[in-house]
Amino acid sequence: MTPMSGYLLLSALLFSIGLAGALTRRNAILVLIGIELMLNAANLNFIAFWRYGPHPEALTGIMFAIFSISVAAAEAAVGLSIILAVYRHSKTTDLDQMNSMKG
Amino acid sequence: MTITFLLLAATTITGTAAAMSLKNLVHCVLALTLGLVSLAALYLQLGAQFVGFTQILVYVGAVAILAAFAIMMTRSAEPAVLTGSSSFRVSGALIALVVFAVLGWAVWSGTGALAVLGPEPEAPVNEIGVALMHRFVLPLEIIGLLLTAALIGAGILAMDETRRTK
Amino acid sequence: MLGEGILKGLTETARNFLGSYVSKDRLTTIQFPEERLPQIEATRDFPFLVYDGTEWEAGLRCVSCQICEKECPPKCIYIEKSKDKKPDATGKLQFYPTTFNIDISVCMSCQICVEVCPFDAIKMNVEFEMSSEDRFGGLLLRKEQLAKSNEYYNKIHPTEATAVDAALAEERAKAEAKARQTTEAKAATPAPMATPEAGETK
Amino acid sequence: MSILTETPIDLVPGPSSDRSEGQLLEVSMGPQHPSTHGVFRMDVTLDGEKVVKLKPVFGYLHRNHEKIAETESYLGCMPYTDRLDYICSITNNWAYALAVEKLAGIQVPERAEYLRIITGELTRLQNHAGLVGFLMQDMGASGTPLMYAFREREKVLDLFEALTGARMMCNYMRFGGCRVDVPANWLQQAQKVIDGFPQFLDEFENLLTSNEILMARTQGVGVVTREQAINAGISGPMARASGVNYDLRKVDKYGIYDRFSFRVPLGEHGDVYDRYMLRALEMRESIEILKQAMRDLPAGPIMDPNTKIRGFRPKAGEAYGRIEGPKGELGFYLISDGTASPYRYRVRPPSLINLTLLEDMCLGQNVADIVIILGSVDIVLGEVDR
Amino acid sequence: MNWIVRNLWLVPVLPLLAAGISALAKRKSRAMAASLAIGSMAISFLLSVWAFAHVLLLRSNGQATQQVFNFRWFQFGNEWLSLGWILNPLTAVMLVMVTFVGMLIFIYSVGYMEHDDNFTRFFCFLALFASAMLGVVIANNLLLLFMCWEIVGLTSYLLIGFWYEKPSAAAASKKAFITTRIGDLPFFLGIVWLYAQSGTLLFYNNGAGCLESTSINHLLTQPTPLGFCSATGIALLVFCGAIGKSGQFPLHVWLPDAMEGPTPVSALIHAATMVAAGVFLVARVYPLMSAHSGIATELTTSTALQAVTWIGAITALFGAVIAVAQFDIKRILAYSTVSQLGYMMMGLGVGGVAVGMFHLITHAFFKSLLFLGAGSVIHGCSGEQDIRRMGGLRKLMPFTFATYTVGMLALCGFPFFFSGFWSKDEILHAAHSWNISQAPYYMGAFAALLTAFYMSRQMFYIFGGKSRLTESSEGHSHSPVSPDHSSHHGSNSPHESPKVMTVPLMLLAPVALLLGFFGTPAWPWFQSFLDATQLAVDFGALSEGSMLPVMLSSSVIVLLGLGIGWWIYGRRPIKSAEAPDNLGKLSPPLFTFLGHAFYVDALYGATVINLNTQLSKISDWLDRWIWNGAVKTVTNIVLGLAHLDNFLDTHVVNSGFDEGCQSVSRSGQILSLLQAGRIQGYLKIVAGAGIAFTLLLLWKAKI
Amino acid sequence: MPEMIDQIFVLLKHWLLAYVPAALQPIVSAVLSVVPVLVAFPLLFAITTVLERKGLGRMQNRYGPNRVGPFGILQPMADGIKSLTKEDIIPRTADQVVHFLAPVMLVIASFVVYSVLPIGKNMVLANLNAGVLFFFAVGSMVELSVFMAGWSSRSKYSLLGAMRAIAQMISYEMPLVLASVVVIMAAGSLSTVAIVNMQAGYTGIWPRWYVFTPWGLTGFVIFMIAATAESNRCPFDMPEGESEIIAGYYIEYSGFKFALFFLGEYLGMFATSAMAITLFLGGWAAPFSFLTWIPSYVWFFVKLLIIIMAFIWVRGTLPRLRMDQLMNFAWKFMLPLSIINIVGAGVWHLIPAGFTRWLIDSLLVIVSCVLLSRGIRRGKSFHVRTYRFAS
Repeated sequence: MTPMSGYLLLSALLFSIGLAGALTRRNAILVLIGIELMLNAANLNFIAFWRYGPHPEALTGIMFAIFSISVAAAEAAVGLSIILAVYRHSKTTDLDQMNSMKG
Repeated sequence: MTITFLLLAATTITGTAAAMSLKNLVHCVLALTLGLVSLAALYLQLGAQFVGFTQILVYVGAVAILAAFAIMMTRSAEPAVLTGSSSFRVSGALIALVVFAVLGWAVWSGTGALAVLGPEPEAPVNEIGVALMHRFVLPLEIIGLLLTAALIGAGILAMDETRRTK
Repeated sequence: MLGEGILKGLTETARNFLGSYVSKDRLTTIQFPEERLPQIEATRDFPFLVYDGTEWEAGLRCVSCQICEKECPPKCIYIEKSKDKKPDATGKLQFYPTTFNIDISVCMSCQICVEVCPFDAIKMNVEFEMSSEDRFGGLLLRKEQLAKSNEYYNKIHPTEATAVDAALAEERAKAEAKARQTTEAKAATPAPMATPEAGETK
Repeated sequence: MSILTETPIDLVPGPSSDRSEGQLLEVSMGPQHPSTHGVFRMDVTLDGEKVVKLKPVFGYLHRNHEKIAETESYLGCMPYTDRLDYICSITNNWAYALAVEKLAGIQVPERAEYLRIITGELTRLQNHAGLVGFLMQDMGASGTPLMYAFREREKVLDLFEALTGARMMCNYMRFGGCRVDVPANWLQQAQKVIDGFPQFLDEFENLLTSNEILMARTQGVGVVTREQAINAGISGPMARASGVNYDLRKVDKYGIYDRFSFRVPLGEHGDVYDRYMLRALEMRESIEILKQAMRDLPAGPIMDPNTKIRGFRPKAGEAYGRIEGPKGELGFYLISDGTASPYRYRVRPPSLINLTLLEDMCLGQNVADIVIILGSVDIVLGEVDR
Repeated sequence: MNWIVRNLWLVPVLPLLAAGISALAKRKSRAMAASLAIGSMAISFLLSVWAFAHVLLLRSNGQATQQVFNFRWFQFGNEWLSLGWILNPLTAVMLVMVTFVGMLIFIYSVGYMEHDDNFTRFFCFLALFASAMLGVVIANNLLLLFMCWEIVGLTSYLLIGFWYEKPSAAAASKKAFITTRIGDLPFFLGIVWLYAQSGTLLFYNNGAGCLESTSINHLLTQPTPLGFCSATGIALLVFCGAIGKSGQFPLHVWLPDAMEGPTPVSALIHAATMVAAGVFLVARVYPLMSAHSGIATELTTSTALQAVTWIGAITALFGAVIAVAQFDIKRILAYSTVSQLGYMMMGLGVGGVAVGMFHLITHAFFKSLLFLGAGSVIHGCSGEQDIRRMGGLRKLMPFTFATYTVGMLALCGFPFFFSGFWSKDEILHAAHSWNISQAPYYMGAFAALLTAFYMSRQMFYIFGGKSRLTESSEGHSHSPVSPDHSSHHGSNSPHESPKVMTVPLMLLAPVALLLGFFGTPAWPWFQSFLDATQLAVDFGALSEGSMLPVMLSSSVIVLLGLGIGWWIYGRRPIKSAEAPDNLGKLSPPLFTFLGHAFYVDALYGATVINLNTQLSKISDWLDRWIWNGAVKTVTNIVLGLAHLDNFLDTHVVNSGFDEGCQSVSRSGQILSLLQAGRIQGYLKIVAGAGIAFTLLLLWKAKI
Repeated sequence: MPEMIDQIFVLLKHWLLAYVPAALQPIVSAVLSVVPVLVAFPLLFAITTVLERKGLGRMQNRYGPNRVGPFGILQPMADGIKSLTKEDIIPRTADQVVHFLAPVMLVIASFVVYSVLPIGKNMVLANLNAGVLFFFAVGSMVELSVFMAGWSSRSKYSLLGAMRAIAQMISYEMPLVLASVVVIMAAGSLSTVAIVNMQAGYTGIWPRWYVFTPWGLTGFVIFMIAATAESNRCPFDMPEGESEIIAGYYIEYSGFKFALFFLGEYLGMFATSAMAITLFLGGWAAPFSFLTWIPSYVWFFVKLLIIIMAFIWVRGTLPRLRMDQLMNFAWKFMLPLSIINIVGAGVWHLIPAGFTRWLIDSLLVIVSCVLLSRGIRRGKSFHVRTYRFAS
């Protein structure tokens, strides 16, 4: 049986990948995707802790994951529309060029 | 470590790593989908059927498509705009590495207590529903509010500006 | 109520669906190689040359006057007039076409050649299964392919052919009578070449 | 950019324009496209799915028709007119014959006039039926209305074949009359077809006219206002759909149209639905005309005996003959210098002139609307390009 | 439990639905909005009548007349927040009153607002208001009550500022909103305190509610640092809310200004229902208000009730005095309302729930009658509101005159036949026999005199004499937007209002006339109904104790007031609009002083607002001179040091440190990258912080 | 005996499994379950293509295919051979890998969906706890493959088609899911098997299917309309709208990949129809109690074929909507109606059985239907016009 540390390590790796992507990519969409990945890593943790925790019947981990997924969906929707709005203004999705607050 | 877990972990990591490193944005989104689907499979393996399916529904059905749409609409996938990494390439990767090292160390040194796997827990859908309607009704309503706000906000943001000002 | 028109349309298609099994009037398809439409007499597609008698080469009514060649709008007829004269079906000496080609890949079946022919020598065929693998030669009809007997003409366009035959016979009779007259009158002048105009024979 | 549009959209994305040029998509519809009704191309600039610019490109089917005519005899031009609007060859013949008759001052016998009207109105029937079928096909109706239309059109074409020998390239009219008289039984057959047609129209309208999807798709789409229609010289059902009361059968009363009682339906909105409905209504009126013509058909010759087939040389002069074709005003302008060929030969093709408003109709509409707008104009590329 | 008890929520929810639907409706759908609002109110009215009948039935069966329905709303922590509604005589009476008056006013509004562009919006607000008010009435939970209370405040704000394009209306709405909020803040504190003390906000919950004896007793034993028990403290805080909403003395200033709203609004909100909400609130929490500290006997009055009484008495007198010197028809009524609300409060304080509520109910009817009459007058006079420019309307508007007279006599408390007499007399009687002080009685009596006087003054101004409208139409310029104005009528001459406006008047008039007989001392049905005591017809009660003297004296007072009014205003017709007021001639300064409402607004302007301004100025001054000066001083010192440093740098250690400086500036540049305006840079910092945090946690865990 | 025939496939499987060593049994069992599905539905696809062409032909007064085999029933085979042997053209600028993966993924996703559909009594591949959710989750993968196809072809038409398809699928997924919520409410389970079992049983001879309730009927109609849009069938076939954007997202596909798309489309249509049957039409249950002797799987396929016929019928009749109208219809009619329907279902469960709840529920649905249909008409106000004639 897989020990919990396996899931946690996977989650840590996922988190780091997401972080690396969010830090290194220039495209705003990809940064957003990186953040989504980090959220997913957290979700994996929730599920793993729920499964391995002492009270799986309480469903708290699952609930947390469900809420987190909904928040992620909302975040993606708003984030992507912001990117679209910014793109309409500055004609770029490149974060390196998106450094002005002016329209 | 079961083989299934290893396989799924491998696809997850491959998919997400590819999503974060490929040049073509559409490929990134497709790789991301792969990673997220295998993550959903991991949830299934952990006995969280509902979450797994929700993961697929939300991430593949909505987030990935949305991202693809955004890519299309911002023309980020055209060869001329294919973007590489930002100027933070090295430092970012380094920081991520350090984060992983620290987290890994933390995991490695601190999960002895919970390493025992209990019996397969029951998480039937109705119980999730019941819990949502009773214990978690306040968060549920807040999430509902948040989603509504996000929906409206996204709509307004994405609306054509000329139309918005009219 | 929304959807009323759609329901009406659905009924209509259902009626046609069932009707196609019942009514011959609805299901008009002809399954071609097995079934064929009855021949319509007026049908035309490409020209052919009429000959009288059995010998196609000898019986060709065409005298190589080249009117059709000139009048053909897309210029798909090519005629080489003979240097000599040969007797036609009636035995009169006539020029004849040494070459008579119709490029039916150019021909547009307008039947103007038929209309302008003073000799009823060129008529419209009904043959339409003419597919050929030879892109150029296969659609260039030569004299021997074009020549069809008067019986064939009678078969495909009976009404028209009867009228033409009658007109020709009358004309011939008139010509013979005239010839007889001339011989009787012993004017001893050779018969003039041109026969009277026979354009609008109908 | 069309001249007739009053407020042109700024298409050149300059610094002043806040329009994001990145969003515009240029799509070439045609020449190989299932619903351009032939080889026709539209360079469409889209904002999302909205048309911001449309440039019609034609000429793919140009055959030098007018130039060739200058080397042909007058009779030799006749089969070429068949190929202008190959759906309705008989009316093309008629217009050309009318022009030559005017040029040469030829009288047409009564029976021939009746035959011309019978065949001409039959042509109108099959043209309109086919057009509506095609329009529905453009709207994505899986071919059902088209098949019904073709079923009926087939009956008319059978009549044409029995009369003229060809289904589409009839080459039927001659200067001073018609080429052949009706064969035996033809009139009875024609009566049967004409009597059966209203039933088909009822079915057709049952299927289509009140269909919500059709109404939603066509009403308010591709509007041509009355002024636009007049200014652009639009004619035929399209002009009448915009409310222009202009029907040459009433205006010119060419042939013997003044002997028949029929009505001219007029639209109000000038949109695609009006154009569709106008055709449906005109078919019913045509049936009325046909019934009267069949009833009154006199006996007599079908050709002016004085007209020569060969060596036809009208005296020098010029003439313009026009008829109300199914698509609109079809006119032929001829200048004769006394030789056997026309000196100048010019066609006024309704398809081309009705097409001039295409961009004005399409601007601001959807991609899907372009197709039905084009379909509702009723063009035949053979006539547009000549 | 009966169906009506379980489904009492329908009463407020129906108007709410109507409001919601008409909020979504288009501006054009006037008929729909009006019919929705009126229809919902009609259904609510029927339901209310049903509820009333149900209570009556229970009473006749001798069962407990108080029924509550509670349910759990949601959970936070281990606590459940429960909501609920209550049906008792108080609720039933209020429901019937609110829905009936509300419905009539809705109908009236159809005529009154006929030409307004925002008709739909108006009905949406009205329905929302009615819904909230009914919510206040049925609430069995202080929090629910408070929520509805706030919606009531909001709709009041919206409706006062309905003609928001008029600056005065906008200002009035803001004023109303802010003033009532001042009262609501202590109210809310009281709620919080109550919840902290008793752990529930349900009024009645089978013995566990906060108004039931266990809770009250608990509250009484909780001392506060200030000496009184927490029950008193809470009661006073809650009363603050009532002060704000009911326009009691210090916070009454908004109510006259609120007359900027459309007249139906004034009638509905600022006469009949909303302002009564404060009174109702006090009645609702009466157990809390009247809670005695420990050993006190039944007869002693609690501190809270004393406060209520005094405030009420002061307000009653105060409002009446001001009303004497007003010229705006609606302002007179507004100050009269203030005064009558004071009466009600006083009644509550001295006599208990039934006394105050009886006056509330009667007042609701005759005051809405008066307001609607006033609206009709204004409508008839094409928007004119100044009574000096009216006159002679008796002939021109007979229906309005008749009904207005009924309302006026009811308000004055004309003896025996008008409802106001009985209800006011009740209060005066209770005040007379109050055991703390006789002062409220005398204040009340004097206020009654003034009431009769100013009402007769108003009557003579409006209906007596000849019309003075036309002469003023040129000389006097109105506000440009002409709110209550129906310019469509073309002619400027006064005229009777349409049926849709007069019919409600005619419906209200008999009620205003007859309602008093439900609560005469001889047959105190109303009182017994509210107090759940046995009812007996006892004409002897009329002559009992001080009853008869009080009654007679108040009758005399009323007649005296009317007489004075006639003497001053009715004897000779008022000649012209510009002529000085007859009373004003006696003592112009005093009259002006009264005309400006004791300059309370100016006082507030001079004190609270001025204080605020001054404080801001002081803060500004402090900011500008002290802190900034200090900063500047430090800056200057630093600058001086920098100059010194610069000098040392350039001249003393010239080239030696150049290299060092450059490296410092380079590192500064690198540091500035932290603020490069790039998300990823910040993300990096977050990640670094995350690393540090995790490490810290791990390190802690290790130790 | 009917029992035996009904369960014959199940028994057969168990009988076969008995001959397999225990260690291999799970795998063999899976194979034995999956293979019939993999065979049956492509076979149904073949039948449907010929059925559709013949049906359409008859509606249009034609014969339809009748040359290959008797009555043309071998036509699909000929089509298959043709598409297999045709040249597989990949545009030069296309993204080769994605271009290849798109149809494959479409077909795989379409097949995976069948694992939760009960084909007969005891005949379901996986009785998942959250089966309906699984269905919709996997169904959403289709959108991704459509996007892949449209994007990788690098053609403007295919991109337009893909955008249309995705927008349409996302919009119609909501009414689709919301329409099935009423059933989930009634059955109290997300498991397809449980839902079918809830509908088993008869009142008299009449079945207790959900479609025979006002909310069930509304839900069924909404579900079917949304399913039509989901599977890009006429009149919602904008994504492939051949007269406008030629063939939409698969314009650049040819040969076998095109056939795969075709297969995927049809499999998706079967799957949604089968889901409609499961949710509303009692799954494999017989329509009358006296017909239960006919095996369950037969009933399932009969119902499926009937629904397919309806699809064909609609396709033969209606023209296509426009994109904005389609979206309007989804957001302004279908979505509110399905939400109202959920409310209606809730009301239904609150009111005790009887005539009242029928009345209330039907009224709710009808009134909202009428109001909403007025709503989508408003502003446009299209109607049949009358025309004047020139004097």
